[in-house]
Amino acid sequence: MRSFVALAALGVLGAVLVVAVTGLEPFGHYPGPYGDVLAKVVPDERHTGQLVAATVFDYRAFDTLGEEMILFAAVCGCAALLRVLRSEHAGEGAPGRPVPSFAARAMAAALVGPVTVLGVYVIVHGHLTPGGGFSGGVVVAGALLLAYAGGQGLRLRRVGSITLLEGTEALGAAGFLALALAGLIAAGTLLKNFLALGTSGMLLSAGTIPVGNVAVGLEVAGAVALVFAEFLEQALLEDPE
Amino acid sequence: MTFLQATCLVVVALLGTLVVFTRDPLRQAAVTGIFGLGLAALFLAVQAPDVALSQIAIGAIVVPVLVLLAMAKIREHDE
Amino acid sequence: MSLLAYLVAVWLFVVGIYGVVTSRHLVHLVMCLSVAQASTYVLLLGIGYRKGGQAPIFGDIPTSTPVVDPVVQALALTDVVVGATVSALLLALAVQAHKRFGSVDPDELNALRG
Amino acid sequence: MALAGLAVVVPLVTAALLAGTTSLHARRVADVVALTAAAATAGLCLALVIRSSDHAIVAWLGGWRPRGGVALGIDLYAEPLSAGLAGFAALLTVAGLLVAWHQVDTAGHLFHALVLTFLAGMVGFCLSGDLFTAFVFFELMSVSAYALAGFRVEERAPVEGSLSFAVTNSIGSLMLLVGIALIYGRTGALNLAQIGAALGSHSPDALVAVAFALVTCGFFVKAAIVPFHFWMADAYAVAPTSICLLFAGAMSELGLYGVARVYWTAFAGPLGPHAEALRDVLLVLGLATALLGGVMCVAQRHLKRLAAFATVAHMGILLCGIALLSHAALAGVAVFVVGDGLVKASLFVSVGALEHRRGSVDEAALYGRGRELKALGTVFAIAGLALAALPPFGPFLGRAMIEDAATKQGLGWIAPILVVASALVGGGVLRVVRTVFLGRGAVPPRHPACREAVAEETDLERGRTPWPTVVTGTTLLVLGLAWGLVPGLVDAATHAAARFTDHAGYAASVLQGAAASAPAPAGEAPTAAAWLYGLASGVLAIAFALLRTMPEGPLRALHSGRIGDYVAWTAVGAAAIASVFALTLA
Repeated sequence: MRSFVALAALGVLGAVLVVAVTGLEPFGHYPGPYGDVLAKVVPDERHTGQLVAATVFDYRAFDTLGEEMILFAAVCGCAALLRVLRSEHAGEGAPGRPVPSFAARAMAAALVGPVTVLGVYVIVHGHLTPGGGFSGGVVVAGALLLAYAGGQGLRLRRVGSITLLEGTEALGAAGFLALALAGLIAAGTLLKNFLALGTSGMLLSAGTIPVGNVAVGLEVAGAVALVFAEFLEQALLEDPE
Repeated sequence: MTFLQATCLVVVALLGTLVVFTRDPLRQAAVTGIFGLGLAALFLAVQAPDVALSQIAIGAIVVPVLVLLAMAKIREHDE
Repeated sequence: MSLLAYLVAVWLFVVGIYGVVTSRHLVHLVMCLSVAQASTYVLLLGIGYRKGGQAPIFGDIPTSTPVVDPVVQALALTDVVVGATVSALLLALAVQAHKRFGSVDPDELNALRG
Repeated sequence: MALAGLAVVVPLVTAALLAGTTSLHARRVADVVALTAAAATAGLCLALVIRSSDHAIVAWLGGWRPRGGVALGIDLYAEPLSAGLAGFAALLTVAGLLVAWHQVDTAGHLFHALVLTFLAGMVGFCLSGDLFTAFVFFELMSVSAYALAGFRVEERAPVEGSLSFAVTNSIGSLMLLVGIALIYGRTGALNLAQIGAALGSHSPDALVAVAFALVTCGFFVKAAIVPFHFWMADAYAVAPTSICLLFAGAMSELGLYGVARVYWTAFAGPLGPHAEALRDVLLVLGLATALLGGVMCVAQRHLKRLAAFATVAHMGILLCGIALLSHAALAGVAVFVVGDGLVKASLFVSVGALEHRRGSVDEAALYGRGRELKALGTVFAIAGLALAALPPFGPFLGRAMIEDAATKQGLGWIAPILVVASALVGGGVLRVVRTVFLGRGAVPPRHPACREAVAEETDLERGRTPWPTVVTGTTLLVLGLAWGLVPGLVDAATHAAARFTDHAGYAASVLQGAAASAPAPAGEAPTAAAWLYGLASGVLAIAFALLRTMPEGPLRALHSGRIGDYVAWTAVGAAAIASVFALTLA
């Protein structure tokens, strides 16, 4: 019954949407003007050719600020929803779980260095090449988890590692907010660039864009690692029953 | 529209449908990962490398791994 | 052909929601939702595409080259992250739901009837 | 100029600080810091209201002013109505944090951090002058709200309620986003004023009509307009009391604010000539929501669900006010939002206090057990009368302005329907006074959802109500009553609403930086007919409260608690609204 109602409704909705999209310009004919204006002004005004990074971290930086905070709120939410209740503490440490072999742990430890380098590279070149804080942050989170697996095995203890990740995540979120406020203090307008623009194509150029990338990278790395850790902790927790 | 773009679009549509109709969550997690990669390929084909990289990192890795972790908890309960 | 990208977006939207309606497993439901979410990426990037346009990164190409719209890419980037956060939250709720009443069937969650 | 940005950034910085220090477990410090931040946000918004009283404040973030009519960056737009709503949300956040003073489990400082990100989302949404930025902050609000609704994870109902809340509202957000993408595909713009200019006064085609329908549906899910309303009672019945009052007093209203904002800034040009068709569709939805909310409210035994359906009914009344598409009716909506929000928040606080004192929210289990709680019973009774829109309190003034505006447009027949809806809501609350606090009349049957034992929310013994709860609940009620008596309120609201609905003035102030000469029409005090309607709904509410048997029909069976059903209804509603808009507006 329900699936028939839904099928009928979605059929109508889909048909109406199809009629609506026929009103769009045909595929391949972006009408502008927003993107075209940005493509014209960004190289001169921001000394970077990475139009997406300039959009994300400068022209539409407020969206990114909001998005960072969505990530932040979701991590706080996951931590709250998956918090270990007092009645469940018995399972902490999860004895009887297989500890990874020495070889696996050595392998994980050996990978930490290269993966971290890759992640940091992607983050700091975000204003020059595709990538940046979002994808780089996930790579760094992967390195954090590898370090974790290599160092401790899967014996997750709440104190220590999670507090550290919480700190990293909050630092990244606070970093982007601080960048926004620094624009207000140094240049009189929230989120306004206040650093030298440098020479286009150099690592230290494009003003606040790379700084924003680093803050986002920290935030994303902390957030992803923290959410993984919360879920992992739940999986290792023994049931109260 | 290039042939590559059309192929990617059709593949994405098919994979998306497959995700919905794979009812077993564990197998679905794998299909979702492939769907995420298909989307990333499509994004590359429409000249969006930034979105493609994020999609690989988040859509094809983070979300499927979270699903697996959630399933680890849920299945352990069933035993 | 010029509509294919938009039609795929509409299809993903509709089929994803159909999956949510008929889902019998919360984890399955979350992934159906992410399929519907993917429709917005396809729609946005399809709108911003320009035939023969290059990726909007002037590194090795001169700044007079026609490029695709960078704005939709910025929006899609945000969208990807937002979609993932919602998935994570829903998965956390699914884990708790299973812990509290041993079921992940959305149809059995009806303590709140009427 | 920096005020608008700070109103968003201040709660966010505080949230990051609190979350970063959550392992310190300094609960009282977190309480005080969060309260200070929320109060500071309220102060910033109040400053915005005052400074924008002559002409709107447009803050271009990053300093990217529009060039040649193209907005490069994002602007925050503050005028009395938008900043006022943001300030009201901040005020209720202060109230919520006060009520949470004795809440037992806050997961370190995570609760405070989430409340502040929730607030920042609401403020950013109100002030945003950019459609996509509005979406981002709408999502920030939603994501925080999902976590807050399910915060009491040790019980079953909060997890379920939060799940249906999150799934249905995520689908609403998706519809909103598809609508935004379609608009961008047509206009190449995200700034609301620029969209308005690009759409111009061209006759709308299917694309514009469907895009507007999708945006509207996305907002309607949050505002719980029929048939998108199912999730609301489930989510509001399970959230901590401190969060319920924020949900009912501010979050739902923001959904309708979004519709009004987007219509008057972006779509008034193309849709203006079709205003009558649009008005009819919105009126039907509004009246259906008001009546269904009222009937379901009276049918409830679970007190928090009763208060939640009261919210649904009032969202219907508000939508009727917006549907009239006139500044006079919108002024009434603004007055109603504040007056009704304050009284409803007070009602939720009172239900929380009753739950604390008697360990239940089930009317049947509580029958006659409130006889000793005379003060609480008085609060319930006054709140019930005020919600029934009895003159001269806050909710009455707002509803009266809506009714008078409707009569002026030749739609006087909607006033009696609104009277019935208000009376049903008031009747539900007053019946609780009769059964629980007086112990008179028929004993209601038990509600299945109430069988589960309710875990204690506060850390105090049941002997007395925590003092912050008493102070907050009383203050909210007194403010809500006094709101209707504020001198000059009608004029101020009418003036603010006239500016809010000034399509051309908005575009000029954003794109050309012109200090738009604001039209300043005088407001009109409620007519004698409105006073009679107010008295009638008060009397009718008392009559409903005395009824023995309550309707127990197929309507309740529709509210099945199943996510799949709710999403199917959402699809039905979206399909209906989108096709009607495509047929009548294009």
